[in-house]
Amino acid sequence: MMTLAIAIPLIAAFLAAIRKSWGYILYAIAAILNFILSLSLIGAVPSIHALGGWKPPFGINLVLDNASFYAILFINAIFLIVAVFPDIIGKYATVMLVLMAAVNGFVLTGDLFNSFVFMEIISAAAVIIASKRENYYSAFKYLIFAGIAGSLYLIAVIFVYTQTGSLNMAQAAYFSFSQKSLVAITTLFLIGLGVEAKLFPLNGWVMGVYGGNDLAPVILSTAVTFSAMYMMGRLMITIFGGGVLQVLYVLALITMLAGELAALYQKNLLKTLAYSSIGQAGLVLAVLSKGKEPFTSLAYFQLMNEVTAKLVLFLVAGYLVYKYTNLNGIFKSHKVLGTAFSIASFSLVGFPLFAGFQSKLRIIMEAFKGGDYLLPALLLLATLIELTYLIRWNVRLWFEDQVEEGEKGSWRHGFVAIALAIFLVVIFFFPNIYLAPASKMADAITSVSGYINIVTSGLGGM
Amino acid sequence: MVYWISIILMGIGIYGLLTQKNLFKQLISLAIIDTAVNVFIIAAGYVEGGKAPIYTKALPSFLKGAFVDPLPQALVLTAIVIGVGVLALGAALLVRVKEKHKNLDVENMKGVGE
Amino acid sequence: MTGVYKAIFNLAIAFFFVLTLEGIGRKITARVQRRIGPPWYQSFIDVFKALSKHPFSNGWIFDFGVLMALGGAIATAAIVPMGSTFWTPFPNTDNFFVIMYLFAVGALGMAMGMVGSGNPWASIGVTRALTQMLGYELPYLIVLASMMFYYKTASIHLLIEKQAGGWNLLVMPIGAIVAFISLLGMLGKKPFDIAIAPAEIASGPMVELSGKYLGLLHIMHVFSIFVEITLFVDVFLGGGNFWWFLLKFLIVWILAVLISSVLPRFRIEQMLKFYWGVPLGLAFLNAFFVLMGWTL
Amino acid sequence: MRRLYAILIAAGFVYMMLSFLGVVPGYGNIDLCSRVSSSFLLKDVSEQNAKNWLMAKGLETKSIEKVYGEKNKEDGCANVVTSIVVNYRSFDTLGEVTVLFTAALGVGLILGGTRRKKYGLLPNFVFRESTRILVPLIILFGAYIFVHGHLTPGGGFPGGTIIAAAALLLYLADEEFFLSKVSTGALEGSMGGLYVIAGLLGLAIGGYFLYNFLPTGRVGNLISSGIVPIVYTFIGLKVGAELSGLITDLHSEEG
Amino acid sequence: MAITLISILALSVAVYFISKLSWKVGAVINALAGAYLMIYLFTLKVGSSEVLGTLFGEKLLLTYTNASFYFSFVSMLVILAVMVFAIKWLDSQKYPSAFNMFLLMMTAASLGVFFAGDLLTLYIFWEIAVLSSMLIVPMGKKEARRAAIIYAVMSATGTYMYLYASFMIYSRYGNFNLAEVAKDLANDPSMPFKVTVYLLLAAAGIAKSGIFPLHTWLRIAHGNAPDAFSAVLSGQLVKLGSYVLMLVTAFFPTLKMFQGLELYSKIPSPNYFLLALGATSIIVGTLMAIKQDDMKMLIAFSSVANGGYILVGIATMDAIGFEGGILHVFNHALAAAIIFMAFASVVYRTHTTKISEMGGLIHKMPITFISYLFAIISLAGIPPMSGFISKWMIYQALVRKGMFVTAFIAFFGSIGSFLYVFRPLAGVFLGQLPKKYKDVKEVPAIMWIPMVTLVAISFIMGVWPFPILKPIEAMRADFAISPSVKIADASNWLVRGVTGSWNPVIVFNLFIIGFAIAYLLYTLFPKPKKVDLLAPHKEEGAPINIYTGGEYIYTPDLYQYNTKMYAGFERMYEKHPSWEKVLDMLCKFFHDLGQLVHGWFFRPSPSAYAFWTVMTLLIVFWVRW
Repeated sequence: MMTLAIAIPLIAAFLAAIRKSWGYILYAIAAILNFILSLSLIGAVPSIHALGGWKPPFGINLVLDNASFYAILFINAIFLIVAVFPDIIGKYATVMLVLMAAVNGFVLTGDLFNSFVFMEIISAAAVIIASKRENYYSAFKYLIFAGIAGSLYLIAVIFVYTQTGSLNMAQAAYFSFSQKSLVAITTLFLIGLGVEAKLFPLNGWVMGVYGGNDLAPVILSTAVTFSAMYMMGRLMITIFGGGVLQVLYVLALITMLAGELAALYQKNLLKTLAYSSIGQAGLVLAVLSKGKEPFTSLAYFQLMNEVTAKLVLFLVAGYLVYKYTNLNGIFKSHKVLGTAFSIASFSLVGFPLFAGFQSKLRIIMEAFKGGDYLLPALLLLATLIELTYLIRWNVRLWFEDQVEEGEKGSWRHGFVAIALAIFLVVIFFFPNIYLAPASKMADAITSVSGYINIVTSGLGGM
Repeated sequence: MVYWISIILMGIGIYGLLTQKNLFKQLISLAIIDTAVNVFIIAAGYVEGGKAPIYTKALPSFLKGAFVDPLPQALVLTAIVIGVGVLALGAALLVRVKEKHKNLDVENMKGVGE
Repeated sequence: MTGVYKAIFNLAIAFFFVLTLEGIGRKITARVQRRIGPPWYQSFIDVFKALSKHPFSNGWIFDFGVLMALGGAIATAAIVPMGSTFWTPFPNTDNFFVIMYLFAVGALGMAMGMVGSGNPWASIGVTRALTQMLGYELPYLIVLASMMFYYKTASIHLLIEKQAGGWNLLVMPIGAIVAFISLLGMLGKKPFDIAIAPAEIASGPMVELSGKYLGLLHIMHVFSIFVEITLFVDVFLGGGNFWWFLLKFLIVWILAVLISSVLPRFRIEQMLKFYWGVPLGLAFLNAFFVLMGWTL
Repeated sequence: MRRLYAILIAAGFVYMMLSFLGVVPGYGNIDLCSRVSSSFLLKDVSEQNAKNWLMAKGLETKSIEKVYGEKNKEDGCANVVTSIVVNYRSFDTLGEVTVLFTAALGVGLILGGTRRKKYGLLPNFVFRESTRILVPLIILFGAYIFVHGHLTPGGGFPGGTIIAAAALLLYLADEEFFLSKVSTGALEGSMGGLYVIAGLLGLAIGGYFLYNFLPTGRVGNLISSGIVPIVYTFIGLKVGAELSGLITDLHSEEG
Repeated sequence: MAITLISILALSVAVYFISKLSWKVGAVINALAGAYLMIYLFTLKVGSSEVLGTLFGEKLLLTYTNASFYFSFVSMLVILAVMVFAIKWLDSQKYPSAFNMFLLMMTAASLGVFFAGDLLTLYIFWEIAVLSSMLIVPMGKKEARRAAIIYAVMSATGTYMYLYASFMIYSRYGNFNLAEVAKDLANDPSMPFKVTVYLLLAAAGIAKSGIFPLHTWLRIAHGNAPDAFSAVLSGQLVKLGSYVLMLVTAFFPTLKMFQGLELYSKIPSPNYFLLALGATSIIVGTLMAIKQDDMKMLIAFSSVANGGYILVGIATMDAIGFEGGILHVFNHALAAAIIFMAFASVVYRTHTTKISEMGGLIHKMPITFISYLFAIISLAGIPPMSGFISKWMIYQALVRKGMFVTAFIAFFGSIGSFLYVFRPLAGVFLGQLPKKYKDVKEVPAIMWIPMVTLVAISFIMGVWPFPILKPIEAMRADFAISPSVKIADASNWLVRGVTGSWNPVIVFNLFIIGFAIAYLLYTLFPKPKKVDLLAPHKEEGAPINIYTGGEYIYTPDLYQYNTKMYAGFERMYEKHPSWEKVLDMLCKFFHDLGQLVHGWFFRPSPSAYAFWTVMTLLIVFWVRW
């Protein structure tokens, strides 16, 4: 059943290749079907699907445990939300379909080489999406980055193959690598995944791609980042047992600060938000790289909060940046968009009454309990810098005297943005909406034996 | 031995990426790195004195050291096609970049702000 | 009720005694400048002549200011004890800070009234007076604070009793000197009469006063002189019974007049630099000694 | 100065990779039995006990096993690489096909044009005439390659590229030649769709996506190993159509 | 308590939509809500506590102590006055509905802060207060945008230090509750932990009440915020900072905590550090206030100075000093509120805040002038008004402790306040009335009634201070400050200090008698002839344009003396080191750091990216191999 999550968008993509005009309708149908399918999968959570009938270590298998279930649920929800905006998608519907299939595949697959293939599809599709609105040069830079990362990832997969004898993740998880090989493999995987997860020195492309057009940030910074973080957790914690977590921790902290500082310097709204998403990714990675139980669930909780807030921010920013040249006081004629934007930015900063508060304070509390005095200090410093530029933008968008005449806003953007914003406020009052799935995800990722049992018990059927 | 070749090829690819000013040359050095990796994959699957893993009338049955490891070859097939795909995309983008920024040299490309 | 009688007696003494002293002061400056000078009762003549004339008034704030000034001065003069506990009208409320700041009400009232008159000379005079207050007030308060720390009390009549053993002048000589210098500032006599400065700003705040207002302000001036010198006498010279008090009052006044008739006028910055230089340094020195307990 | 740094860094990278090599077993002396591909070669994947294989414990190794000419083995392809590519790990190939599909789609979106770009250089006479003779042969050879994918080396991808080479030849030979994007798109889309539908059929019939539901026949025959040849033809045509579409885009300019 | 707070927060959102229809109705609802809250304060029983909810498994506690009653009463007084004031004032504003909403939200949040029983609830309500006030500030003048950002960042620095400290406490003792934390801190062995926690918690107070290192936002925020809101900002919001400072120095047993660290006259060194900061902010506030030409910035700096007084009062660790500090909260809140409301009405009419452009408004706006006069008497600490009592108490504490340097600074502050308080009085209200303000009318009744009521309250408290001293005495008993001597002796009208006592009623009566005698003398002698500053004499028939001093003036505006009033004094500290420049340099540093990071790591050329990828690979390899 879970393969349908990949098959449906693929068929839709091929059909769309036949008739270009059907593109958007097919995308909408595929998104709805996929979302319903992922909802219906809740029954079959701990199960695997051996493709082509071949048992896991030989054939490729899809693993559906708590982690991947909630991941695809969240990702398909994002695709569904993006489906509401035909004007943003335009003629990129087929590419979006392929991206949806690839992201679902990337999350579900239990095979290392297969994850490499899906990662390549994601980066190819992302390059095309990034090239929207003549953003070719940044798309090309992203292609170069993804190319290098892909080859390093492939070398790492081959290293694993030569060691374990098969490409299966469960086998790699069970296999006890020698110290030297573990170092080699995890370093290469870290760099391979680092580009997609916007790790510090590898995130040069983010400014160009996210800042370049209005579709790329909405889909890339939310769905693709989520899958990259999921995969980082899966690889670094479940399979290779935290070989490189300390290094990841240091790099993630630098990412957090660098992202925030660079955002402070930016003049363009989209570019500022792009850098702030680097900062946020740095925070999530830093907390994820702790590896232990309370932190991983908090990392995913923060990731979910951040992705929802980012979705709203990029929707509003993408819509406005390409409608007006001078943005001063533009929220006066787009009140609904403005309120949604402000609520999302306050949630990012972590003011009470908004979702970010719940996750950031829990992170600080757990960090203190774990005896780590550095992370809260850097987190608060980063939040302070983030507060500066977000408040600067909010004040500029709300209170500066309007330069351009504001036309009537599109109801779609307004409705979705304000719905998500209210959802953020609801999460503040009932954090378990996000916290329960996050902790289930974290359990599934941190328990290596659980993962292996799912794969081995799944064999029972054959 | 073949490992050495692939690694040196990778080194050349990286050197190319680092020094080349022209974008197309960078794309080519990326392709070099891809081929280097493919060579590496094939080398990982080589069995001393093994033949191509195809059953024919002359080689009907499985012998201990007869065949080379078929799995890396399957993987390399996919890796090559991925390399082609990425290369095609890169080329297309560069056509557009040349159009928009008038030349492909990194230093003096017009219209590339901060 | 005896407090109110004492208060009225205070005011009477303040009025008559200080006016005669002012006359004597004029006589002394004249003698210093080798001329005869007006008769000793000249000040009385000035006051009564001024009060009888028809004045001009510049709106209700001008009148209110003058009244508030005089009211404040009268209130302060009424509280201040004259030399001994017997002559303290309200024993349990003659705290030093209360007197100092009640005095400020008068000053503020006068300032407000004079600026209300709209004449720029008056405003310049008032700002100078306020800056001057900043100058002389601080060393004075430091000395007084250290004295309060030493004697553990701020009410004037208790201070007088505590000085039975030895005058404060001898117990804290440095403090006394500083207090005397700031007394000169307070009196607004010659070296520090920057605010009134007849040559430069046409007698400063007084420029708009004519007739009755001039008289009233003169009376206010008299009361404030009485308050300032009584404070100095009570706190530093031990007060003593009524006649002793008047004698000491006279001596301090003559000393001040002699100094003022000789020295030229300070400029504003000079005055501030002067006050915040030596007197403030001495005041802190005195506070240090008191803290160390090395008083004589 | 930049070059010196670049050389230094490249040398550092090479040194690092070499030190990583210590991890990989020596060139050539690989013990196939410790690897999954031994059972691919022996085509006895279903018999293997997957659980203890996962635990890397029991590796039953057979010394000699006659494969060629055997009737309905687990997987009928003589060419073991093709059996891995299309049967055992066909999901990879599905991913692979999507990559190429995205690349072609991307180039179409980026360079999409409706008119042929004229370079104005007339190919010489010999070239023009010989292409008219060669093109059918090339296409035939391409078709042969992907039809015999499961017997001879090469398969859908090389076959498709050969067909695309034919298309390129036509482009070079004749200024006016212009493949309409609609046709290549339709072919490409339908072939891809058929491939996925074959997978879904496998899911419907065999319970597993991309399950080989047709009989595998005798190893070595043309009609053997179930849906593998069919899938390879789909892939061959799809890749041919895609790459020619790609070439068309590269030769096209705005309308 | 919890239900009221949450319902008021909800009401604030509702008010936004109501005032969308008509902002007048919204403003009236605000005022009613304010009144309800004021009455609600008195109905609450001291000592009752409620659970607001649970967060991360910790109960959020709301306790109602004497301190919360006193601080909430003071805040509600100011906010209620401003809300009534705003009913008419809002018609001159661009964003009336947002103003109403955020004002009510801020009220609820600040009450929440005062009711908070544990560190976390305090943080939550504190952040809501910061958030809502931050969104009102930019509604003012052009410069207000930058002001809002600076305000947000500075209070955020303070708040995040507070958060860091509260989580340090939580990870060490396991709970946030203020009472238990106080006990645990008292007998906690490690001194460095206690000192860091103490200073970090105090940082929030320092940032909010504008004490020295973090005071620059006060000038810009007050100077440019919408006028009525700067009354709330300096009257009420600054008191949040003082509340936290009081919590940290008085509620936590600092004497027991810092046993060995007695620095000078039994004041532990961290407290002395805070006291020193308070003293510096008095000096900075006074000196800068004297220089200002914009009247609102002038009073903003006076808030810095008075914030310094409050901190000095609290940090002297002395019963009378503590009471002085807390009473000064009340006095400064009222005085600042009245002054800002007076300025708001002046700006409402003349649309400018520069002193040099105004003058002679007393003839046109007498009531505003009277309320301003009484407010500055209280602010400068002159006897008949309540300002004097609190300053007198602080002096008593300083004298008892023999801290002469701080005493000097306090005296300098109070005399300096005569100067800067007098500057707007002379510049704005007295002197010549410029032509363009000829037709300026008095502010409508709804605007001067709150001013006059506040003046009345402050005046009564000045003469009969015992009703306001009662809750402060109760609060002092709660915290058991060291020498528990009886200060407010209501029976025989005495305010007892260290160095003797004084009787406010007698002082007031004396002043009245003095005034009466003066008036008697005034009436005895011949009636004066009214001479208007400029207008010719109508009664005399022939137009004699007699100007005072008999001069005939052609251009009266030139004779208004309100620019560079204390030039002599200002020249003395011309080249003073400005702390704002230091903070601007700090921002510039972060800005350049961002530029460096952007320039270095996100450079547009792909070879840079390849360089960085390989470099990370090599570094990770070198570290791990």
